[in-house]
Amino acid sequence: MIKESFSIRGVEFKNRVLVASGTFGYGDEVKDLVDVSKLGGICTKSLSWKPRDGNPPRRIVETPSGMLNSIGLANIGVHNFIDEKLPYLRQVDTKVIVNIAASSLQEYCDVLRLLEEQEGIDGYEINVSCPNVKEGGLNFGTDCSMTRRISEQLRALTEKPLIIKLTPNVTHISEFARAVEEAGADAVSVINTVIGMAVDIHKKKPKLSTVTGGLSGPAIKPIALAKVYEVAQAVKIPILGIGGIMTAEDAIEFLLVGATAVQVGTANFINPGTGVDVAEGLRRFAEQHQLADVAQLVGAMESNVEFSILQSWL
Amino acid sequence: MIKESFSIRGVEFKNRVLVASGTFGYGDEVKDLVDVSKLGGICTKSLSWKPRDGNPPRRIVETPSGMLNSIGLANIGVHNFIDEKLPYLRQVDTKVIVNIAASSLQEYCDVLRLLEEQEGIDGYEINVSCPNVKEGGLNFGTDCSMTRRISEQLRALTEKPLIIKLTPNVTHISEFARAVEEAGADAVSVINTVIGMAVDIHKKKPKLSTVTGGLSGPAIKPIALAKVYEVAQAVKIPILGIGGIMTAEDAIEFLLVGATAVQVGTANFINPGTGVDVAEGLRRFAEQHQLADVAQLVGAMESNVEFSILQSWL
Amino acid sequence: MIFQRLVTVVGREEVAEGIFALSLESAEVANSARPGQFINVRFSETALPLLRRPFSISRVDGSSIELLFNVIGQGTRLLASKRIGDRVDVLGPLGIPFGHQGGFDTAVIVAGGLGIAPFPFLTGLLKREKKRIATFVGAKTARQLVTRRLDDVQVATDDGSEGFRGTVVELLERNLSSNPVMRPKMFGCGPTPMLKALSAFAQEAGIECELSLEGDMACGVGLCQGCPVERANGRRKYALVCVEGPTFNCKEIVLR
Amino acid sequence: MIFQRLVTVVGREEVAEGIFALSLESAEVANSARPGQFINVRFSETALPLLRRPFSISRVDGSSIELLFNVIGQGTRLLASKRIGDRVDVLGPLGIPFGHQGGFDTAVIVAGGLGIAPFPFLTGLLKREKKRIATFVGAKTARQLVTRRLDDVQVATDDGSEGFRGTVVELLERNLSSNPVMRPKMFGCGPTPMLKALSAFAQEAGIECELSLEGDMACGVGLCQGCPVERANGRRKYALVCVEGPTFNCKEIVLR
Ligand SMILES: Cc1cc2nc3c(=O)[nH]c(=O)nc-3n(C[C@H](O)[C@H](O)[C@H](O)COP(=O)(O)OP(=O)(O)OC[C@H]3O[C@@H](n4cnc5c(N)ncnc54)[C@H](O)[C@@H]3O)c2cc1C
Ligand SMILES: Cc1cc2nc3c(=O)[nH]c(=O)nc-3n(C[C@H](O)[C@H](O)[C@H](O)COP(=O)(O)OP(=O)(O)OC[C@H]3O[C@@H](n4cnc5c(N)ncnc54)[C@H](O)[C@@H]3O)c2cc1C
Ligand SMILES: Cc1cc2nc3c(=O)[nH]c(=O)nc-3n(C[C@H](O)[C@H](O)[C@H](O)COP(=O)(O)O)c2cc1C
Ligand SMILES: Cc1cc2nc3c(=O)[nH]c(=O)nc-3n(C[C@H](O)[C@H](O)[C@H](O)COP(=O)(O)O)c2cc1C
Ligand code: FES
Ligand code: FES
Repeated sequence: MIKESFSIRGVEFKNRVLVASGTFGYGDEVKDLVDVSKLGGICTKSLSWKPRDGNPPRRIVETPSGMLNSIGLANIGVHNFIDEKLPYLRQVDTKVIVNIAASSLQEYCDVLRLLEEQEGIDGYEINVSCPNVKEGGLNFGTDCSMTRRISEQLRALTEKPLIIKLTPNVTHISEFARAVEEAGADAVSVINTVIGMAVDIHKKKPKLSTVTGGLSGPAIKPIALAKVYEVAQAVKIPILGIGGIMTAEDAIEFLLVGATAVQVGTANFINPGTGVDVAEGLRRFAEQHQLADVAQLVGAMESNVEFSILQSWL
Repeated sequence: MIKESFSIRGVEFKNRVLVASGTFGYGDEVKDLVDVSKLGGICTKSLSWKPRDGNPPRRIVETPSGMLNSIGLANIGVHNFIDEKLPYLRQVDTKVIVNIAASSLQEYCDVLRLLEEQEGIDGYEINVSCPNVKEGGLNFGTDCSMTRRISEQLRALTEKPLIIKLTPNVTHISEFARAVEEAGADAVSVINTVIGMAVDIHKKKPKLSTVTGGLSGPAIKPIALAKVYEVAQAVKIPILGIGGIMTAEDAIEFLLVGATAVQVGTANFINPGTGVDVAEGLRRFAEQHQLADVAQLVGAMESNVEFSILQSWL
Repeated sequence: MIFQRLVTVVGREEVAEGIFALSLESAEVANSARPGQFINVRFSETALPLLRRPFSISRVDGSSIELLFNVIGQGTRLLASKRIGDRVDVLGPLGIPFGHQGGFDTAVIVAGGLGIAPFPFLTGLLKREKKRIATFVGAKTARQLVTRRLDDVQVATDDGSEGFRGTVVELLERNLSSNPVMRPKMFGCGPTPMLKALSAFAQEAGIECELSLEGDMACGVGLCQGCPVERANGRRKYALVCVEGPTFNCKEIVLR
Repeated sequence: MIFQRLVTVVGREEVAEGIFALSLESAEVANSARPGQFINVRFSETALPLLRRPFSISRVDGSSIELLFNVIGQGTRLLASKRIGDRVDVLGPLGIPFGHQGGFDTAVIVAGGLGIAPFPFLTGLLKREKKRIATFVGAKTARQLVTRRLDDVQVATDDGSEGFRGTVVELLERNLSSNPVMRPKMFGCGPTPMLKALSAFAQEAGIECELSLEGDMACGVGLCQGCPVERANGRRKYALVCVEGPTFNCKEIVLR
């Protein structure tokens, strides 16, 4: 028997493959198609205090080996989530990580406090790629001290696993990871989407209603791997690797550079069962390589190169 | 007759399509295949004071719709360039922009000073994605004040067009563009490659000898467009848009978001004549849309969205 | 029940300039499909194109379903290159079917361009239910006109190369004003400007009207929130085309 | 002269398990090609695969050239799916050919796996120049063994399923020690470990030896600096395989 599970703050995930926030709804949309009990966990769509309509169309653009989205965090709000979705999620046989988004520090705290009163939530993932309304819409996630404060305040409110989801759109993501670790977070998710855009040359307009959006999918896998590698050199807390994972081989790349587990995002839109397939593929790879524990892959990449070479002489 | 040309600091480029540094050698490698006189200009491979061997193999990895490179700025050095390559470049009927890379402020200045004594150079493009040896290899291009200093000092040394090539691997590229503009540079090139990596899961090693490398090609086009757009909101100096351009349609996207001209990079490896084809395609598009001047496309994207939405609610 | 299956191409025909009919063998999808539903198709194992592409189920024939599509971009170009025996990955049937039952005697079908796609399937069902049918089809030009497997068709082309010269909604208005029909219900599918015109006409004339929308989709199953259409009223601003549509009562939505 | 041409596939054959021979019609490339040179091929109009893939010119037959390749990844899988009449975009001929003239009587050809690719072309030329030829071919197993259009072949397989059980260089050493040849020159192509062994043997035995290298390339024409191989001496540390190779005197380079 190969050990596939891992734990964050005492919560045991049955395997190292979760589905990423915003790419698997609230877990009930595809229950006919996917046996979610074969997933390590589900990260819900980001939830805010009030329901959010999201951005006007067009919200989705395909790009070479990737896609741009500008959903605008359309979500049903935490109250509807508790009433309509949590009862289903309570009875699924996988871990449920509720992802939280907000436009103020207060809102992050309010949402988490309300969720703390509920049964059936295994942990929180905090989406900091959100506009800080008080600061004129500046993104929380690109401000290291704000990211630290969010982590500290939420840490004080919960004993459950607290995972901070980092944005790649910063110069040194490792600084953010370190701040979050110092603030007491249990893990980091790396990465959220990369800022990008596309233009309709005939209409002379941006393709997305909001001009720019978030790039995801295989196109960003090399970027995500480099960010996970950078973070892995900087912190000791577990890393959930995310970005362009379509296959078990992709997931193994993330484990090798230092991710404890992975999340599958965009691939769910193509095949909602990707997460299950990746978990299965990971197990088979471990089997073939006679590993007792998938953990043996984590950080197992050999490299005798100084980290300082990272950004040099491109 | 459609006007295709544009000028930077009085130097007139015959059209808006150049070939990007490091993707067209020193201009003489493919003279049998490409009529370089149909290009707006050639940016040479980055030159340093001494020849550089570059990084050990493996230097190239293909990724989904992109490629990673870790050339390590292999180049023949500025002296050999002057002796062996400049005589050829002097007689080509297109503008020659010499790209400079260095590992100290002093080296940038030395290289440029030596080039100033030569005939046949139309301008300089400064690659700041280089490790600052004095600062333990920290990248010049991710340090805004260093980028400003390089620009200021080189500005003082030349009356020729001075173009600073920005790296996308920073939180706010517009800050760098503003600094460069204030320092007196004539234009910015946006973008250099995006940091990325790939792992060989069988050997459990990075595919590139230097672990990470630079991602280029169609995969990064959405990122490059967003960076050019961000810079275009921040500065008045011309922008040379770069990143994943394969076709005239791609180039038009860059012009619409605010690039004055474009550079074709990775596409040259697939078809060395891409730049010529793109220039031709631009002319045809202008013809079909009855534009008197290709300039009418520059910044012509309509958008009634606040820039502040850029990084929000991904 | 939604199926995800690797299915075989069993028929392929170029029915008009750049317009193809493709038959796919899948008893499961064929048996559970209803007119107005769609499938989301993947036809490359690589990341290009990355996402599935949605297509209406144009017809069910025994255990196979037929798609009708035109070549627009890289995805449909690849789909058009499929040969009999090739396999594609199908997710479906998806979405809410047309409401084909209840209080109407005459179905007035209005299609623009490839908007005809869902109607052969609907026509078959309506005939079995003994409804009267009047069909109006618009196209840019005669060469791109497809009317196969539709009933009682009147045609409009932009260039007048066949039938009425003008838009299909103009043709419809003229016809209905000169030949009013008994207890009509309209079913529309086509480009957004056409659907807007049809919706305005239907609401003015007080005729019930269902529209089938096409828009950008990523998942097709409600996972991505990528396919909003503005709702005319209610608490929520948007509905999702993939799970709350693609068919909507024209009064429920606002087209822009 | 380097040509960039859209050429037609005029022949295709699976010559061993997963190994294909593909003939491409191009009089220009065929006429100017020399043994040891390669072409850089693009076979998709999309960005997948993005880069060209290099292949040795395995043979010239009138106005066509033949490639011999095995399916490794997405690029070669796509190439293997090409049919007669399909077109691919070819850049070539590229690189420095084998030095086939001068001071040797017997050409000793040593190939591992698909390293045989350049040798049918070389063999043809050597025969015309009346050189003697001895060929040693190694493969993992008999099923992956290709010896077509080679002369006087001796075989080694890793699993002993045909010929000598062991590596091709071991086979070569045994043979040359028992049957020394007159004024030999060796020509090697294959995986790096084999080339290393061959180079060591050649230098020890004092036999002249040219190697043809395979490595990752982007452009194939000297634009990208992506294909370095370490030089044994001289001021510069690396040579570029695409323009200074792919053939090298084994003493000039260091394999790792
Ligand atoms: C529910 C539903 C049912 C559909 N049924 C059919 C059908 O039965 N037959 C059919 O031919 N098509 C149908 N479509 C549209 C079809 O999905 C698109 O034509 C297809 O996705 C184009 O893919 P592509 O890769 O060829 O083009 P892409 O490369 O994705 O796009 C090429 C260009 O066309 C634009 N474009 C893409 N899709 C559309 C669109 N729907 N309308 C306008 N412009 C667009 C893109 O923005 C881009 O500029 C349906 C769409 C939906 C949502
Ligand atoms: C000058 C030259 C001549 C060549 N001639 C031939 C030839 O005649 N016949 C032939 O079959 N091949 C030849 N090759 C090798 C051929 O180019 C590769 O097999 C091909 O590029 C693989 O492409 P792919 O897309 O199928 O694999 P990819 O998807 O690019 O690669 C699949 C996996 O194989 C690895 N890989 C890729 N190329 C090689 C390689 N060369 N060696 C070891 N691992 C590799 C990759 O790292 C990756 O892990 C030649 C190479 C060079 C440089
Ligand atoms: C359509 C879409 C919606 C997303 N919504 C959210 C979200 O609500 N909250 C969040 O933290 N991340 C969100 N993400 C980011 C993903 O969870 C993931 O970090 C990113 O897409 C990169 O992974 P991928 O390449 O596997 O998709 C979304 C991504 C996509 C494509
Ligand atoms: C192999 C390779 C080598 C490069 N070398 C240089 C260089 O020497 N100096 C430089 O400023 N940029 C260099 N670049 C960056 C390109 O000029 C360009 O900015 C980048 O590749 C993005 O454009 P693209 O996607 O069109 O390739 C190099 C890029 C590649 C792919
Ligand atoms: S297409 Fe994904 S929610 Fe509708
Ligand atoms: S492959 Fe580009 S320089 Fe050799």
